[in-house]
Amino acid sequence: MKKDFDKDALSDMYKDKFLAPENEIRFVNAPDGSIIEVNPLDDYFCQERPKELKPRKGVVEKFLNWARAESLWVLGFGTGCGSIEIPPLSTPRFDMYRFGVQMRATPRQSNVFIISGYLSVKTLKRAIRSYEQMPSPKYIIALGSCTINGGMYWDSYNTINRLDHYLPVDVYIAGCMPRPEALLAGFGKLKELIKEGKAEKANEYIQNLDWYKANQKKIIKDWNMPDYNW
Amino acid sequence: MKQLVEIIQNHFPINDIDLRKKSLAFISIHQNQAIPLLEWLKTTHGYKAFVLLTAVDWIEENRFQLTYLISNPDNFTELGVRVFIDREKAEMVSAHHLWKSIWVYQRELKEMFGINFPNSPRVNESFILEGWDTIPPYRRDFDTKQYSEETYFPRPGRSTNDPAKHMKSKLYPKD
Amino acid sequence: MDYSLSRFLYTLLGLFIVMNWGMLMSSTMRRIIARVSGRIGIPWYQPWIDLIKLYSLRSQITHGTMFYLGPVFRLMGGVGLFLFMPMIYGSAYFMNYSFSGDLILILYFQFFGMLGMALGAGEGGQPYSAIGISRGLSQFTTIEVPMTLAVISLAIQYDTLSITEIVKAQQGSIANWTLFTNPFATIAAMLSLLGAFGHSPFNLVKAPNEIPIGPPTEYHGTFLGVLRTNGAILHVTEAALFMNLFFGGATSWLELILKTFFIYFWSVFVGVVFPRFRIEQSVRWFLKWPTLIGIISILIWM
Amino acid sequence: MVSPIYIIVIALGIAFSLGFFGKSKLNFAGILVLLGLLGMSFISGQWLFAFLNDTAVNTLIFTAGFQPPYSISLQMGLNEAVLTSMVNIAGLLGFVYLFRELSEKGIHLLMVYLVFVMSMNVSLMTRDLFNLFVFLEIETIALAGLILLINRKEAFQAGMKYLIASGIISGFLLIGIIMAYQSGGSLNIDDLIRANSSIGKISSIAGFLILVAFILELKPFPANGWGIDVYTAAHPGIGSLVSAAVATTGLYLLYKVLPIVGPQFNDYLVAIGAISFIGSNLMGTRQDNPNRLLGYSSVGQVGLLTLILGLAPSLGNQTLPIVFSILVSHFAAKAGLFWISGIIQSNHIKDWSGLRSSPTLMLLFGAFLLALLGFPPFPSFYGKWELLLTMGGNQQYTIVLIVLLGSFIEAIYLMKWLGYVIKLERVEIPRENLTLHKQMPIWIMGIVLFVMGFLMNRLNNYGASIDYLPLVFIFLLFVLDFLPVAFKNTLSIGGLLFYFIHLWDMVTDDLIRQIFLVIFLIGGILTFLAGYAQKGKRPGFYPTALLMYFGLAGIITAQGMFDFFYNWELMTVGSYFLIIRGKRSMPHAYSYMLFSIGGAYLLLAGFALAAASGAGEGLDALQAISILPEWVYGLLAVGFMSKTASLGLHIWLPGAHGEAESDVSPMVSAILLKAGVFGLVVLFLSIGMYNPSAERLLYVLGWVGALTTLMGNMSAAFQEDAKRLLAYSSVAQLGYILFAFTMMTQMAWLAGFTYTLNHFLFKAILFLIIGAIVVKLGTHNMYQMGGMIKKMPFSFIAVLVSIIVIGGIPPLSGFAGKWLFYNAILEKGWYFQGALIFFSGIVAFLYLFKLIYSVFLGQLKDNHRHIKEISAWVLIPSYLLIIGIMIFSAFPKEVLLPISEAIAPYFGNDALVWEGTKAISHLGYWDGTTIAIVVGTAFMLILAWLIALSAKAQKVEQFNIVFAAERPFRPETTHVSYNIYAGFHKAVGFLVTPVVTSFWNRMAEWTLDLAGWGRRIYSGSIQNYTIHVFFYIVVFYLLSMGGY
Amino acid sequence: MVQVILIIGLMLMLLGVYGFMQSKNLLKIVIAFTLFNTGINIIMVSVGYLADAKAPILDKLPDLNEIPNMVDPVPQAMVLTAIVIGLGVTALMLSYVLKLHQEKRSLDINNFKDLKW
Repeated sequence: MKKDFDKDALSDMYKDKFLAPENEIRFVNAPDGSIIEVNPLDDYFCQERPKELKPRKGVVEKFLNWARAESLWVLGFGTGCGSIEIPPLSTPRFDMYRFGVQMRATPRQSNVFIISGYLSVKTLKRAIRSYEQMPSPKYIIALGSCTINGGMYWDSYNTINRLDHYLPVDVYIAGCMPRPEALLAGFGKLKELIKEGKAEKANEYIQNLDWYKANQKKIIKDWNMPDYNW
Repeated sequence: MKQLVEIIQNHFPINDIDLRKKSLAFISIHQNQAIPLLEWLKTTHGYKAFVLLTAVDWIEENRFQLTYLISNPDNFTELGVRVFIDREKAEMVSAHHLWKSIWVYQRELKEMFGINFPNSPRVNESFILEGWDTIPPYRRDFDTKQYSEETYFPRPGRSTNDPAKHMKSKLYPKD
Repeated sequence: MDYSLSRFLYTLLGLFIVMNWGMLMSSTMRRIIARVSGRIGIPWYQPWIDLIKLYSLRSQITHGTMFYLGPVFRLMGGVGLFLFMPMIYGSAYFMNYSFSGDLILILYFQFFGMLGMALGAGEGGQPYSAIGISRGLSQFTTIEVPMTLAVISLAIQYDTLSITEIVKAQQGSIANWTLFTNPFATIAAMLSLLGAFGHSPFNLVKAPNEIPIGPPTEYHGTFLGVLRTNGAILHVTEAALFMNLFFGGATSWLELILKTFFIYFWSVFVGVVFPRFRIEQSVRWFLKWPTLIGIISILIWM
Repeated sequence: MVSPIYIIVIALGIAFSLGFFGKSKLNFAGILVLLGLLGMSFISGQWLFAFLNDTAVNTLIFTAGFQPPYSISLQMGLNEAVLTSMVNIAGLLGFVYLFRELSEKGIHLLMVYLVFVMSMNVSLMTRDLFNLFVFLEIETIALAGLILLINRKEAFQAGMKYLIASGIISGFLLIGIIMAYQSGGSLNIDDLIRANSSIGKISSIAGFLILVAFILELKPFPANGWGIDVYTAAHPGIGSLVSAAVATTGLYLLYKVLPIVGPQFNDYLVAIGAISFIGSNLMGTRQDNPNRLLGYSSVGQVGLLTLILGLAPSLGNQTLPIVFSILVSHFAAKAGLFWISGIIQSNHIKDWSGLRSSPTLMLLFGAFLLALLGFPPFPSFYGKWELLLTMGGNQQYTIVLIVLLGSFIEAIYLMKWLGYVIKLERVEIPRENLTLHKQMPIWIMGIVLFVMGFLMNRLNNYGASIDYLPLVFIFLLFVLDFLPVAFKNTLSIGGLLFYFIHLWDMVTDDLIRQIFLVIFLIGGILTFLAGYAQKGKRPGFYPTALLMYFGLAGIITAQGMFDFFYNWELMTVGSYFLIIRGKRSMPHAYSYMLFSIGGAYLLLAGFALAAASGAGEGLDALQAISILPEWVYGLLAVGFMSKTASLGLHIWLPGAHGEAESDVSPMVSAILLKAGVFGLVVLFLSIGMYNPSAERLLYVLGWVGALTTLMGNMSAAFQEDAKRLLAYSSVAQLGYILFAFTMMTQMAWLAGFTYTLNHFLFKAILFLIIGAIVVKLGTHNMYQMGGMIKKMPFSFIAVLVSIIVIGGIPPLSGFAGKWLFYNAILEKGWYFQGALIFFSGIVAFLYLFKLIYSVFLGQLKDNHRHIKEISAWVLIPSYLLIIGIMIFSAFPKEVLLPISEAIAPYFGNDALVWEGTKAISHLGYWDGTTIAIVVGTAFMLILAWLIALSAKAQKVEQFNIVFAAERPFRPETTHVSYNIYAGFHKAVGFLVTPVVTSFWNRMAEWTLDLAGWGRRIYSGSIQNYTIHVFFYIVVFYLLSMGGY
Repeated sequence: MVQVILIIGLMLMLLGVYGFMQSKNLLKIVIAFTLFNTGINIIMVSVGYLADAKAPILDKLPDLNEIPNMVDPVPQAMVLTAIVIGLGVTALMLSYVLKLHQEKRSLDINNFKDLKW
């Protein structure tokens, strides 16, 4: 399911109008007296393009999907006002641990990213980075109407309207704000999707990486990072 | 408050005196006199605490209004000093030598209104917006709706209602 | 020097039991913690599921060779500790390879895994890893002080450093346990155990929510799976060490399971009650009361 | 045989005939004087030669055809022959040196010069007291004339002071002489002696006055302001004569008249000498004018000689050889130093760094300073050794203390000076002064010094045990210093290898010595291998390094205390020159040298005390100490501990090792420190297992070792400088070793040897590699490094192996040490020390992690992105050492079993029982081989499993880290390394407050303050100085004669 | 008589000592030194002096009996030498004083303390 996108947008991809001084090519004195060139973006970041990682076949994948569904590790990153709905999940009243949902502090160990509410352009950049750092398979739950169509911030100069133009979303939870129960229901839905093998948005993201990147770069003018954050 | 304003009047040419209540008053002063006035208030009348600096875009009058809100912690009074500056040449003297913390406000105003404060620390760095490259968003000639529609892929089919009208039509469909 | 296949297989079996018991124990403990705070908690099989998921992640990154080797060292630390620890007293099958070294070997083999983990995390280049490791090492220096004193006290008491011999001396009746014959050493060691298991108040090393999770911040997927496997083995083995030294050892798997459970429970119990120490606080704490008790335990036997 | 009377004849004849030369023929006059001096030297030399060949006898020459007492008689005996030769040679060389200056001034000064030399000759030879006085006056007047050689107001003032003071002194001498004549009836010294000894006829006041006059002529501290000023202000060429020739003469005169006054003044002479020796050297510590400093040193040396003269009754017929050995060192060294001073022409010792432009002068300068301090192979070494051993044997411990204290104070300023010359920024010396005739006298004096050292060695009974082969080889390398590094390196390795094979035969039946020989020489070869990575010529490196290695080898093969100490000193000198090569090493090398000298003096004191027990001078005599055994053992132990840098004596080590050159650090750390260990081993083996007199000492040393370990490890954990971290680590490891050896059981000694071997292996690796990395990265600070694992994988593996060994993690050999150690501790019952050691063992992990993480892991820095692996020449020795570690780890039995058998005679053989590869102690068991197999297998299995699971992992770069959704911007700010143990420091940092450092700093401050306060007596006023002289006489009189 | 001479010599000597300890003038110090020397010379002469004895001048072979009646010639010879030497020293001192005076135009010894410590 490849998405169409404007090929011309690609030409803008490598423009970085707001290149930070730290990312500019610099010349430093090596200990042996020679002067060496350092290009931070090339030298300090992996510039590899990610590859699509196909699921396994048959019952093995089904079993693994079951395990993945029962072990959802959520990245502790609250992007908007909806993040206030996440902490109650670990209270006795909701107790998400029952469902195999646990919070993790680092994207490297998380599978689920809850985009909790509106995303300003500035936060979107961080969200993209965190998402890309998560190991595949990974899932996004979009919480609240802001992520669907901008919600009450639909005409804001600094808040995105449609999350799915920037990151692939598995489950939307509508409402402003949805209550924790709705979030739990969302997790239930995500589990279903995973078990059915339909939650392959991570691969979709990689298939349409250029489209996503063009969209992302259209609004994130201060890019200052490699195209894909490993 | 009244006495204070009178005293100020004796020393500085102020106008538009607006006494709100016992502990709050607003005065206006010319751009050139503002910083000396603030300094004078700070050193001689105990207005040591800086509360905020904000701006209003009077696009019709083609000017920005800056309001320095300062406070006297000894008698709990606050004084707003208003300054009007030209919109075309939006520039104001920085006051960071009086209050260190004011540089944050000045940086924000620079970003949001494009009002320049020469020599203020880090005034040219981006503050909330990263990589903003059009006119400052708080200027009233910036059309945020249009910008959002052009930029953020509005979802087709979304309809927006004025809450008051919408509720009225729902609750009292007959009217 | 028994290098026979049967010993190897029995050791593998023991390892398998210990690993699974470790997982079950950790989920049980987490359920207990949940009950304390009024929740239901994770299903008892959650650790296995997590493990399967971790091993089945599709994408992985590595920061370099040492990053790769870190978990190997770490697991080797846990497995090695198991290999050199006599698990079931009197059993011909589950003495593992304890004939190749005594208590000192066990004490020093703990560092094997720690060092590997520290190096692996270090190569990740993640600042929080380094902070976590520096905290862990600082704290570990003093955790071991009361433990050492207790071990010395035991060595004086039993005039041996062989764990099997120590267990042997405690057989017969409960009154023969070190717990009763040498209570001060036991107290010192049990206080040291609080630090060794890294539960609150001594969990500044991983300090969840502060420095994301300390040393393994960059670890994920298979690497994290290896680390978790090791955690399961290590917790049981360390508890078994304390069991052997102070609580009469175990003559059957059931006894081992019960005793290790309660030993581990002790650290969880304290952890639920107390908030987290800062690093200098925990260093000072270990050098104060537990050390004093340890010194007393030696003075008694001198 | 030419009669010595012709010395006078030649001198006076030429002096008078000079009057015939006008200004135009000055050069010819000069040559005539030169010929005259040559003739004088020839006459005395000829006598000396005859005496040495036993072809001459003591001859009295009578003048004027009468016998004494009616005429003046000159005596020419061995003493006179030697001394006149010295004086004439000094005069001759001094004239060569001053040829231009003297000639320019005209014939008068030439005359004066001749008369000056002649007067010294006569006063040495004459046996008539009044004649002595006359020629002393002539000498004074001539010297006062020679001071005018330079036209400066200081010189005039100094000359005036000198004239007045010596006028007063000669006044007293005159009264003394006339009184002696009145009571003794003769002016002939022999008659007077006879009169005094037979009937005690010489009135005591006469004797006193004569004695005090001759003492004052020697410029004793503190009544010597006038003398010091002469040294300061006169031309250095004159200064050298005053210091070398006049002092020599004065001493002999004192010796000559001593019998007249009888033996009752000997104790006072000792006291005067001691005050002079210590006081004057103390004043020297604050001095920065080279001439004045040399003046103080001269007074000090003369004080020492006076002291020895006063000790004559107890020294017996050793007196003169001892005096001569020290005197000739002083003579040659001072003359040489003053002449060098004349070339440099500066008022500050910091300006002497220009000497480096002339390697020969530099070598001689170093030799002169070391000769003054009594280092081998110079003559004074033998003198001091003999003196101290005899004194110790006679139980005159105060003398031992005084001599060592004074020598140490002298070392304070002389070594500071040496450091300045070697390291300070070069101040160019006037090229026009570097003429042949200025340098040649210095060379000759240098040769004299070396030759006399050789002769002294051959003349005394130690000669046989000293191996001159290495010194010749070192000299050869010094001559070949212009060659490129690769050649010299190969030559050095060959030399070491040859010497190793050569010495191996000597130690075949002694495993302990074999071990240390391997560490010293094979270790030396390995560290030399790294030398191939060096570029350029490395001037001076190879001779000094070899000096150290040969010294180390000599320590091992030494049989007696003498050759042990001899080689110990050689090693100290060599290592000093090695350490000071580092860029910022000057203060550290200085403190190293002071601690080493202090330690060496303690050893000397220990040996001296050991001599009191009368068990001979072999090293095995230490086993039979009956008098003050605890002191002997304590002094020796502390002396050795100054080399092993135990707590309290460690402050030199971090700087010295940390700032040394990259391949010097492993030499001094992995190898040199073992010298102290070897000393301790020898000492403890002598003490024996059950020695009640050393029990308390060993207990204390055990605690010192344990505390050293803790301190070293803690300090290492808080270091930011990689090499300093390793240096502190060495301190700690040596603490372990000391602790192990003090336990005195077989198990503990096994642990000690294991630690010694391990420390040699891993510290050499670490210092080699870290040193090379430091050079490569251009920084010492670990927080400026990082990420090197990607650039230097081989180095990383080597360092990793080393730190596993240090940490004692199984299965590598470090654990063998730990296991033996704790078994030993538990057996010995030193539980709390053991707990402390265990604690510090874990603290070690802090610095180990910091080292490997900060350097190799973490973030690679901008400027290191193109760094390559370090030189293969560094990696080769490192990997050879790693092979050693691996063999030791896998087959511990093959190493431990022979050692335990070797030490079994001393401690019994019940520590370990071996069952196959399994070692069983009383307490536990350990099977290194099995552990290695088990761990290796399991490790491989796990690795295979992980590789099978995650082979496809994407390799990422250093900034691809989770960073709280942000990204790092600079590697510098992302690399967490600086002060990472801040929390730990907050909790227990008080343990590493530099108490010891501030203690020694305080001591140094106080010493300098004392010197600064004391030297206020030199107010510069003539009157004050005369008052000093009077006061000196009065106090001396009251003390000696007044019955007080 | 001998004692008187001895005492005079001693007095002179002490006077000299006092002189160069007290005086600040270089010339006076030199004079004091000469006094000191003279005193010593007188003492020396007095040592060899015998009352009512002959001068030790031999113009013929001496009668053995006369020898005890002769004044001891040795001290006198010594005094002669000492005087010569003293003269030399004094002369040298004076030349030094001259040099010093040329240098600083002063004879006060407190001006000549350039060398110290």
